[in-house]
Amino acid sequence: MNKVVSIEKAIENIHDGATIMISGFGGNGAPHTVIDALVKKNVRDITLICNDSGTLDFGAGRLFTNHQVKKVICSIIGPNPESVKQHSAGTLEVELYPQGSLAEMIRSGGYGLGGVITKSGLGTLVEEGKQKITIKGEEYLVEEALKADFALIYASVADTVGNCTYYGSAHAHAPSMAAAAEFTILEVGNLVEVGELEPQEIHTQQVLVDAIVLRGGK
Amino acid sequence: MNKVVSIEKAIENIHDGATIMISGFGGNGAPHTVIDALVKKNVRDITLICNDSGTLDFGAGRLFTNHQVKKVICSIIGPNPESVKQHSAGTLEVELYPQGSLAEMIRSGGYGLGGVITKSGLGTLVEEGKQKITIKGEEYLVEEALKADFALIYASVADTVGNCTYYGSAHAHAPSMAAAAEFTILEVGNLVEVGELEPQEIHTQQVLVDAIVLRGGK
Amino acid sequence: MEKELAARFIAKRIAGDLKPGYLVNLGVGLPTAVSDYVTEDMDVLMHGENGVIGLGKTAFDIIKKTEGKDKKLVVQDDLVINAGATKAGISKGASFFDSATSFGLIRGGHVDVTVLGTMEVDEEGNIANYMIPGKRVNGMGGAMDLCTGAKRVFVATYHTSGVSPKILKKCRLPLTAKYAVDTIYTEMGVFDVTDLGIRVREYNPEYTLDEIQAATEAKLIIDENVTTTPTHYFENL
Amino acid sequence: MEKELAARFIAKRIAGDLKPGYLVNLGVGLPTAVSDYVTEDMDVLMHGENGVIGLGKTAFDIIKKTEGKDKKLVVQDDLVINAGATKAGISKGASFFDSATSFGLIRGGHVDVTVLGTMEVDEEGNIANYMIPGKRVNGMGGAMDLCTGAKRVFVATYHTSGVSPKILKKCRLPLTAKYAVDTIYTEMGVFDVTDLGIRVREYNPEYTLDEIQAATEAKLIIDENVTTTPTHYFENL
Repeated sequence: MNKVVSIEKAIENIHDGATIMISGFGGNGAPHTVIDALVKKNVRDITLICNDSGTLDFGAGRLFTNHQVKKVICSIIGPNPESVKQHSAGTLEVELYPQGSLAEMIRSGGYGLGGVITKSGLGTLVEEGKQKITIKGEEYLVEEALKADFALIYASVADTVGNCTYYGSAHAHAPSMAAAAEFTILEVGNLVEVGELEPQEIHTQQVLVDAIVLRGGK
Repeated sequence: MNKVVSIEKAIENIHDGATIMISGFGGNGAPHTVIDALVKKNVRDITLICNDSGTLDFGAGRLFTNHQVKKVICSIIGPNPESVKQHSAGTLEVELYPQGSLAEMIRSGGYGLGGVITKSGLGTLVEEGKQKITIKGEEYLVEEALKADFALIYASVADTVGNCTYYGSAHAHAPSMAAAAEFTILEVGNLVEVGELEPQEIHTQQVLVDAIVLRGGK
Repeated sequence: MEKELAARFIAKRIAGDLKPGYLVNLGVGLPTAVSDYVTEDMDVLMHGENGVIGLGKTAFDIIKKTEGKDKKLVVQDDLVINAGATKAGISKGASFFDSATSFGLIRGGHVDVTVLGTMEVDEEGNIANYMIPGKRVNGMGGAMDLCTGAKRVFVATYHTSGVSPKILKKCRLPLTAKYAVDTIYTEMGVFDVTDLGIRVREYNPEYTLDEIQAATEAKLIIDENVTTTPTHYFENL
Repeated sequence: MEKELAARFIAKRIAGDLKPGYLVNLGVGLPTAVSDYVTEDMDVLMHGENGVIGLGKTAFDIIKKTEGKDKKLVVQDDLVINAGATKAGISKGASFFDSATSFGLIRGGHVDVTVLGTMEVDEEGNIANYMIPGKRVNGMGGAMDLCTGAKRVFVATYHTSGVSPKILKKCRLPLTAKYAVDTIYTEMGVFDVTDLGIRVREYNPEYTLDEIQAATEAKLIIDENVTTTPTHYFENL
């Protein structure tokens, strides 16, 4: 099933108020073409789940600059002054998690687990209001699974059905996000034919991808 | 750090009573050379963690035939009549888990998580005596993380520091086991030089591997 | 219906309900035969819980296939097997992954259909297919995860054990999963588990609805939408 | 000690405690400089929590490197960055992986050393390095996982804020982690967090032990094993 579509077609169902996961780390490895289109479409009131709020003009950060984000769930907002400012002004809700917990919370959402049993955040503000559990005499914090309506991810290379391979720092949360969303849009640098990727070099399986767009929107 | 050693050296610290994880699925993708050596060394009273008890003469199953296993933690014992017989006779303790829970329990042990929050096994005998947890109004079972003294895994290709790539059905629980054990022995089909594997095709990272032996023991 | 023919009929009938793009996991035994009726143009993908998407029907020489590109991966005994540990081939676009990922796909609802055999199934959709107390212990393997996680659970089974019904009011054997089964396929017909009980969707006209109810412990819901199984499912078995 | 020199001295001193085979994660800021003193023959691997083992010191053209073998992977802007989002190189034997794996390695105790900067650290090994209430919010990033999961937590910090001590009896800022820190490296010396409190392992002879205690809120344990920092750590900074 060839899933390559135009960027307009890919994002046509992304609606105001949607919960959206966007891949990338400090903007690196983010689906820049899809983000461009999201800015242009001006989808509002987004609940954004991402590693960090990027920077002003790179990665998911651009959605803050354009005031499209209502709430962000991530581990760092510092490097994007716009997200910090909106948070201080009370117009942006921010939920911060330890990055490793965030990674597992997204994976849990995608992989049918209810949450994460971790020590990260124990004895800190992070544990406030959360369940704890004792296993073999040791205390752990329970962090709940995250899911989304849409995942927007990027991979260096993919075939036309959505099998893909990440490269360098573009990997990050992308495979877990692809699993955790109802509808996953994969932006790809180089598109290849089915069969060109060897079975053991595929990082995210075709069944997790719903639409494919080309970087640059060609 | 070149980790390639003789099979004798690799297993020299495996002692009676050790908890050992062995990779493979129905014996396929198991570290047959290391198992050979373990049978020859006749290590006793092993607590074995594996996908299944293999068959009489293939994979981890051979350790049952040689009466080396005190307890097995796995998801299937049916295809190995010796493990079934020893269990019936009361000489082999058996702890069975849903295969997906087992996979996450091993991964949790390796990745510093206390356990797994899953629905698999709810409402069945599997839930007996275990903790449950409610998240967003839904009930889940808590399965505890598994760790081991040794992991014996197999990969098709590895470099001399232990970066490796699995192929076909040999993947299974191997990457999680490598992380969950104090000491991991990697049996490899084809050994290559460091740098021959591309960074994005490495499935298990060198830091998880302590010793490397060649298939066939050459 | 003669037993072997029944098995083939059930398999073919299930294959008819697989839609393009579906990721399908087939249990061992009766369900495995479903793949005989899955053709390439159906665009259905087979999942092996041991870490494969795109299991092929026939075993082709996977080793030979990779010799060209990735010589270093050619190891004599590295094979692709299915969940029944039998040598298997792969289709174009196949991928390999580890068990944690494989069961993540299962629990996460990314497997569209799992087809499982059973000893018992009941009107609440409970299923018991992994153990008989006091008998030889086997282990549940991936069945509990599949029943809990797959989007649709199809049961492929002979309608009775030969001695007694398998479709019960309430399972008596230890359960594999609760409220799991969506549809039951037998040689007598197709039965959907609904909130009100088990509804006959269609039946094999070799049997009367009375005969089918008599072979079933659960009370069947038979309404005006019931049809007979289309004749093409009885052909070329 | 002048501030910039102090930073280089601290970095060099920490590098001296890294053993062959160690997997090391360097935080942003002061800790990053440690890599300047890690030479290839030390056989130390650098971990980037964004999914890299084998981060290199200098940015070489990773794209060019892969052009030979895997043309299809050459995408103009696919880079390797470090956790500070700066372009980085990789060393031989490097591997890439996703965040779930990366933090699995961290929480699972597979990272031998994490080097972190801090605002406060106390005699119980508590550390506070991610937020000041009422000030600009940043986020904890990977610091909590690193403090909780890494085998050894090394703190690299100036001994005082310039105004007040950073090594306290009890942290006053919100904690990043409890009971986490193993050793504190400052321009004044090396301080191990023990069950009895903070023990001076060695000190910079530019300062007296009295001066060091005066700059420290926590009561320091000074025993007969205390030494001065070897002179080679002050050379070639």
